[in-house]
Amino acid sequence: MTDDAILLETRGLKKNYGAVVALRSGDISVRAGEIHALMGANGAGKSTLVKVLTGDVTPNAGTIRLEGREVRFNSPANARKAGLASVYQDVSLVPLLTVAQNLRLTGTTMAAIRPWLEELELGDVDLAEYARDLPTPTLHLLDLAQALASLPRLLILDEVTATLPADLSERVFRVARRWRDEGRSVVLISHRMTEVKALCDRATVLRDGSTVGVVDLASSGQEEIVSLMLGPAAASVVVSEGAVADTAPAPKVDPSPAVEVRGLRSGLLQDVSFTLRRGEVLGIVALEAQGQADLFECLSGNRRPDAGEILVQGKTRRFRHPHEAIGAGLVLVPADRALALLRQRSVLENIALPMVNQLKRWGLINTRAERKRVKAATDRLEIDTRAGSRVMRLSGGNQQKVTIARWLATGFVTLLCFDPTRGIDIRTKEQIYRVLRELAASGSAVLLFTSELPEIQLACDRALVMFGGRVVAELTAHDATEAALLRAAHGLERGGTGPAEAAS
Amino acid sequence: MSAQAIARPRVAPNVARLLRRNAWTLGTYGLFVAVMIFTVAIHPNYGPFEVQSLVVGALPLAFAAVAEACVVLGGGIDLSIGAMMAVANVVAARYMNHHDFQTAILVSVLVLVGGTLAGALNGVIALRTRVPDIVVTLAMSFVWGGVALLILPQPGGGAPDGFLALASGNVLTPWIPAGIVLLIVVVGAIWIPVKLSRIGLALYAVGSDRTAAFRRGVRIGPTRVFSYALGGFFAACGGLALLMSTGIGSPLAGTIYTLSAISAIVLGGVSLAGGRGGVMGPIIAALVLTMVPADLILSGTDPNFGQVIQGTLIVLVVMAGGLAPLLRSRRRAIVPGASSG
Amino acid sequence: GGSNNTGGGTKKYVVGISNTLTGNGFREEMICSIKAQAKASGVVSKVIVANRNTDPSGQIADVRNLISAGVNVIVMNPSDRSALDAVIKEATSKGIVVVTVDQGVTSSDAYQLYNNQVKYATLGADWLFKKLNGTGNVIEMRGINGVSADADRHTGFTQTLASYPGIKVVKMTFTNWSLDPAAQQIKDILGSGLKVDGIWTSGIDSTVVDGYTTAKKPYVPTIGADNDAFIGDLINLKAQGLSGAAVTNPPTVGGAGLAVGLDVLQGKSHPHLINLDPAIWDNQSTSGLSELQNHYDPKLNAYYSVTYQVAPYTTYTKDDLLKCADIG
Amino acid sequence: MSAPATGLRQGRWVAFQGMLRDRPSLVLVGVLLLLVLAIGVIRPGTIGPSWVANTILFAAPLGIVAAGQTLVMLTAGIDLSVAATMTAAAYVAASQSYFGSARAVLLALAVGLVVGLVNGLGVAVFRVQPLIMTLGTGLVISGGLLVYSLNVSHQGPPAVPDIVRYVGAGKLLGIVPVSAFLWAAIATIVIVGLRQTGYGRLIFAVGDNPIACRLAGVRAWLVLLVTYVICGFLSGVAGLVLVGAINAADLSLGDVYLLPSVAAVVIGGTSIYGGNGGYAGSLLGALILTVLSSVFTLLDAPDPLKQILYGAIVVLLAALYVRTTGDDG
Ligand SMILES: Nc1ncnc2c1ncn2[C@@H]1O[C@H](COP(=O)(O)OP(=O)(O)OP(=O)(O)O)[C@@H](O)[C@H]1O
Ligand SMILES: Nc1ncnc2c1ncn2[C@@H]1O[C@H](COP(=O)(O)OP(=O)(O)OP(=O)(O)O)[C@@H](O)[C@H]1O
Ligand SMILES: [Mg+2]
Ligand SMILES: [Mg+2]
Repeated sequence: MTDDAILLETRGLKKNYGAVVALRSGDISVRAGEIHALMGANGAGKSTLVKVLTGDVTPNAGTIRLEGREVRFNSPANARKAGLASVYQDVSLVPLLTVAQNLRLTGTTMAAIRPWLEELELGDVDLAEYARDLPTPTLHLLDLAQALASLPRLLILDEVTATLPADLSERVFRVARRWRDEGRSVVLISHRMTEVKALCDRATVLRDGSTVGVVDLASSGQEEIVSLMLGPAAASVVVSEGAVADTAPAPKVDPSPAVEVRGLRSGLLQDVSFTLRRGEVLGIVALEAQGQADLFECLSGNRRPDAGEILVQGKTRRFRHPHEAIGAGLVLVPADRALALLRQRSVLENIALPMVNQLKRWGLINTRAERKRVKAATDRLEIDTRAGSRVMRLSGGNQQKVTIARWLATGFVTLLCFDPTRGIDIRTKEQIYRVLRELAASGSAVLLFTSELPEIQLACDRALVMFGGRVVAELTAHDATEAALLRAAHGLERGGTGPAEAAS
Repeated sequence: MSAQAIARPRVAPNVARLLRRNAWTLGTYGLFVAVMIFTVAIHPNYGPFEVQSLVVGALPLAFAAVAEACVVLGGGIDLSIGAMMAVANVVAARYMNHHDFQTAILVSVLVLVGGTLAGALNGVIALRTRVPDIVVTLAMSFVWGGVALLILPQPGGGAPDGFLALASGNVLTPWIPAGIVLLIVVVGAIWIPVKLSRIGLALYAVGSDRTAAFRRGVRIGPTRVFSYALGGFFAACGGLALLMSTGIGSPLAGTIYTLSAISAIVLGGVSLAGGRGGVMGPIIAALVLTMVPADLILSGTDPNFGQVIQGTLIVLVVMAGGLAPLLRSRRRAIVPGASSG
Repeated sequence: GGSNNTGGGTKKYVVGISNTLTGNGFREEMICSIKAQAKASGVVSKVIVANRNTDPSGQIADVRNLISAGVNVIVMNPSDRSALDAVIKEATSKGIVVVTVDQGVTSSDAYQLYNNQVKYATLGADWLFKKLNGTGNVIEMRGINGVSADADRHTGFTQTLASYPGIKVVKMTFTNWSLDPAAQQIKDILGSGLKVDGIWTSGIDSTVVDGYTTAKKPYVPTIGADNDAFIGDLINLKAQGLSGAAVTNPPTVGGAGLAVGLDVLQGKSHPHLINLDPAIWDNQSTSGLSELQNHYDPKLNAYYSVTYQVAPYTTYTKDDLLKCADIG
Repeated sequence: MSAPATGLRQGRWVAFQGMLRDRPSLVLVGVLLLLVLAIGVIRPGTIGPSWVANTILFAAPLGIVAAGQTLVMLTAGIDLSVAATMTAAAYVAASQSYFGSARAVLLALAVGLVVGLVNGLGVAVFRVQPLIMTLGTGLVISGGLLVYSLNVSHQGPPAVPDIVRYVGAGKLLGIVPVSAFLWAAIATIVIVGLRQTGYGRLIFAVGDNPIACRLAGVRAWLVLLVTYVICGFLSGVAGLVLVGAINAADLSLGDVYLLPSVAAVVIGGTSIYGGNGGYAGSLLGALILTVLSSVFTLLDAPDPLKQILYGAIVVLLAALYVRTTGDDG
């Protein structure tokens, strides 16, 4: 296949923002009719490369050749005209316009996009809704459908699947394969090794803004890629998947319940009861919109439940404001970093935000102590703070890490994680699993909702499966195989362990 | 099935959503009706004469508000609207003086073109220098103010009666002041096509989220300049309206309208952050803002408390309008997918 | 129009006032004098005041609303010379008596009590230039650029200047008739070492004097308006070498205006144009000094104009003027 | 906006720029010196210790009110009632002096606090748009002040209390303005407070992303309330300093400070959309505006041209600021 026609080829693409070098020398060469993976740790420069390719930002140096002809796009629109369409990592629909209007902006006709909406099962999305009012996954899919409608020769997907539940990711992959079969090309960015290996032909690996190699995925093993991504030294640290749970230090320092939920009702939440003990990581598994989000809303104190009660260390609590939940030791890491971050402020201020409040410090802040705690947290998660003066300049993954680091620095009793590893590179994921285990070991309790089923066995002691707003199954980490979880999640496990048992 | 789930369960049928989205604007209409009823109540023989007074008084502010709305919707803000009105006003007054109707129309066409260019200039400067819009337009307000004084050092000039009648006359029946017709025709003729065309969409997009708009294929620069140009055009209309109501040109005319225009658009449901609102709300708000002091006169309230009452009214109104979102925003979900509302 | 008799008895007239500049002592005092005169006249049942910061177009609307409110007489400080002619005609055609005060209008339908602003300037300037024996550097501190009152005063000033070739205007500033700009300007000028022999102000006077006091600079001959603090300065700082003169610009012209308006309603006749020439009180001549002393009242606000009455029109008591009392 | 990027730049320039981006106030200082130089050129011999003293003395009220305005604008708000509050505080102080300085000053400050509290409640609790809320209170204050002036004045000779006079216009050793110390104190508290106190951090946070604040357990309404109260209080202080400097109060004394209070802040690099900026900039902004007006007093040119030039210069300076700091607004 080496003599396939080269569709796109770049040489020494460079982009720096002030002092920060986002992309040092991005070289990528995509053949016609292949799915090409773009891999690299958080902050490696993948998204920057995509932005440069599609004219979203202009490079400081380097050349782009499309079918041999040198091209330079001054806007994503022009790139689209030339056959390069991208779905960016951060949603790029105009929030205050309806979906239909967003489509009109790009000159996408209904006729052109209909089939793709069907294909992606967006058939019944209300196109008259404001983009702002739709959930991120939907927006990403709409973005994709719109990109497809322009029938690009090269389709670029920047961590689209990160926000998608498994079954929808599958749709995306199907489209990608179809694209390849039609002789078009796809560039896919994802931190999920499994999907990359399953889907892609070749991978270009970036490290610190430079292309460090191109691998043939069929013939090369995961270790090779990881060591390319992280550099040989770091790679050795990463243990092979599945090991964490076993290697973790024995938990259950103090098996007393941290949080008890009794007959909770709110939104899609029908009637949920369970107990979260100190020293354990409790996984929550569910398809989209089975009430898990509402559960976290209530636990984090952002909403008062319609019925039922929440007991924190034995005492019934009715939270009127997240402030009170945090006071009671319950802290939330949301999936959507946009909601959690102060875009214009520094990494330090973002991480220190809750401390400021928690410590009720209206006097002078002890900046040395603060810096120490923040540094400890950023180091523990290895956050790339080169552009740390403004969080919005961090890479997507690093931003995500900041939302977790915040609570590591502040401290808590119960950590509520709602899909915390979205868009986080393989190495950091391992670290996060590790951190969760260590937290549990040190007596904290962790409630972890994840859309990546393997994470359950990697990080959790038990898992609760929710369906239709109820807990329909409880499994130990050992039995929580993907298959088992999926069956339960689709509500197939009738008469399985009901709420009552789950709670015990 | 999870697709259904992702396409967030529909909260309300479209009618309800329409109401929800335009709640504020509708509120403004309601307020207008309420104030109108009150006015008629305290002044039973409310007639054509009073309607005319209302329109004459509101016309310049209405145009100013529309002008400001165009800029703010595009994500900018223009503190030089009033000063541009003054320039338009003095230019028109100076060159229409002692001329016939045709000349007056010609002059006003030129003035409108000039105003459009002036607005565009504001936009271009903001764009090229990358200085925050508020600073640029604040500075430009001095520039335009100076220009007005250069053209007409003190109040003077004039316009043919036929031209003045465009605002002060009436159409068909004395109940329909020419001014309101003029307002509706001009704003309608310009705004509706814009709103329907792609450029209008682009304007809202840029006001809402520049990065996203850029990725959707909107050309940010031209669009921003366009919104300022539009503002300039309506500011010029305001200047002409001033001439129509007063019959003279004054270098200081209009200066008081910048701030009231901004409060009018906020009352009229335009978000100062850009991208949300329209021009109808601001126009209605302008009418309301004109009726309040009028009612104070008609009801013969103790003048000393006039400002106090006016200020309190404004605040109370917005407070009432703010209560609904207050209740909603409490339920703002922070976990995506959580059913909110 | 038409008079309503809600007041009953002899109190049968409703008075409307239109003013377009708030937070301005001159204007507030003007309104008070109208109220006081209404009370004193005993024939007024109600005073309706349209008082807000606005422009001619806004004032037109206000006057129309006063017409709607059914007033019998309108006293207004016109915000423009010709812009209000139409609405004035509107009012008079409805049988309402319209009196413009302080500034003039081109309309022939209104009765006008006109503070002759040209004369205001010439009187002061002439005194100043004479005091300087026709030679020296003077500063002209004007009001608001683009306002006709200011333009008229400038005209008067330049007219006088023409006949004093030896006088040089080394600086012209616009105080906008507010204190802070004036204070800063005088600070800057004194700091710049500019040689100044005399100052003509359009009314922000004591602030300028104060600038000299704080800068510990020897006073120069200064012209101001009949503002209380300035009058006080002329009297009290004479010993320290302050020479100067106050030119009257009575805000009480408002009260006079109402008096005229009521007379007309009651069938007495008045000329349509009543030109109130200002007087000048200097602190050098004994006559001027005594005038100053007669009018000075240490209890008043710095910029309260001390021309309490406009003879022969106003009949209220000084106390009513100060209290700004409504007809009770 | 991050959409179109800026193109090629040489390394050294980038480094220099990086330095300036971290200390944007350096640029403002440069601008300030530029203007002072201009005065030196227009009228040689003007610049001297006493000139500096006087400039600071007249910049102080603006600087102090700009401090409050900065805090409010950092929370993505704006306070249009500051000018009216200054006037009210000044007028109350002058008219109450007859009953003793202490009472006069306390009442004046109380005015500021009350206004701030009302604004705060409106914005923080009832969620009224700051612009409208403060516009309304502004009207209420001026109206109320008029009523007050008619009823309370003439009780005794109006005079600026000596202490106020001393703070506003007094000079230590005949040269160092007393108000400079007050201003310096306030500046220090505000600058350090913004950087080093939890409350300061929260001001930025609330201005940047209220939802994130809620998520982090911050009660945004409390922060807003406090901020508007502080702004009202500082306006009151500014009013006192002003009336001290002018030595007379009228019903419109502070009005001229409305636009400058906002201008100083935005020129100082604080975003009107909140979350980004600081007081150091506003402080320099206040000085720049004051010196600029001096320049135009001393400059001999027709007033219209002066106005045009004024606008042009402001744009140019701001553009220079943006270029050098490379900070796109
Ligand atoms: N606007 C910006 N200003 C400054 N630095 C930036 C900006 N955008 C990106 N960077 C920096 O460039 C580097 C690469 O960012 P990029 O988003 O390309 O990483 P990425 O490979 O996409 O990471 P992730 O997998 O987390 O999305 C990061 O260190 C980031 O901090
Ligand atoms: N509209 C006007 N027409 C004529 N003269 C005016 C006008 N406005 C102000 N003046 C003159 O300016 C002088 C001072 O200016 P200003 O308008 O501030 O009056 P004031 O008495 O100082 O009021 P305040 O107490 O608010 O300062 C007044 O004494 C008056 O002579
Ligand atoms: Mg990325
Ligand atoms: Mg004054």
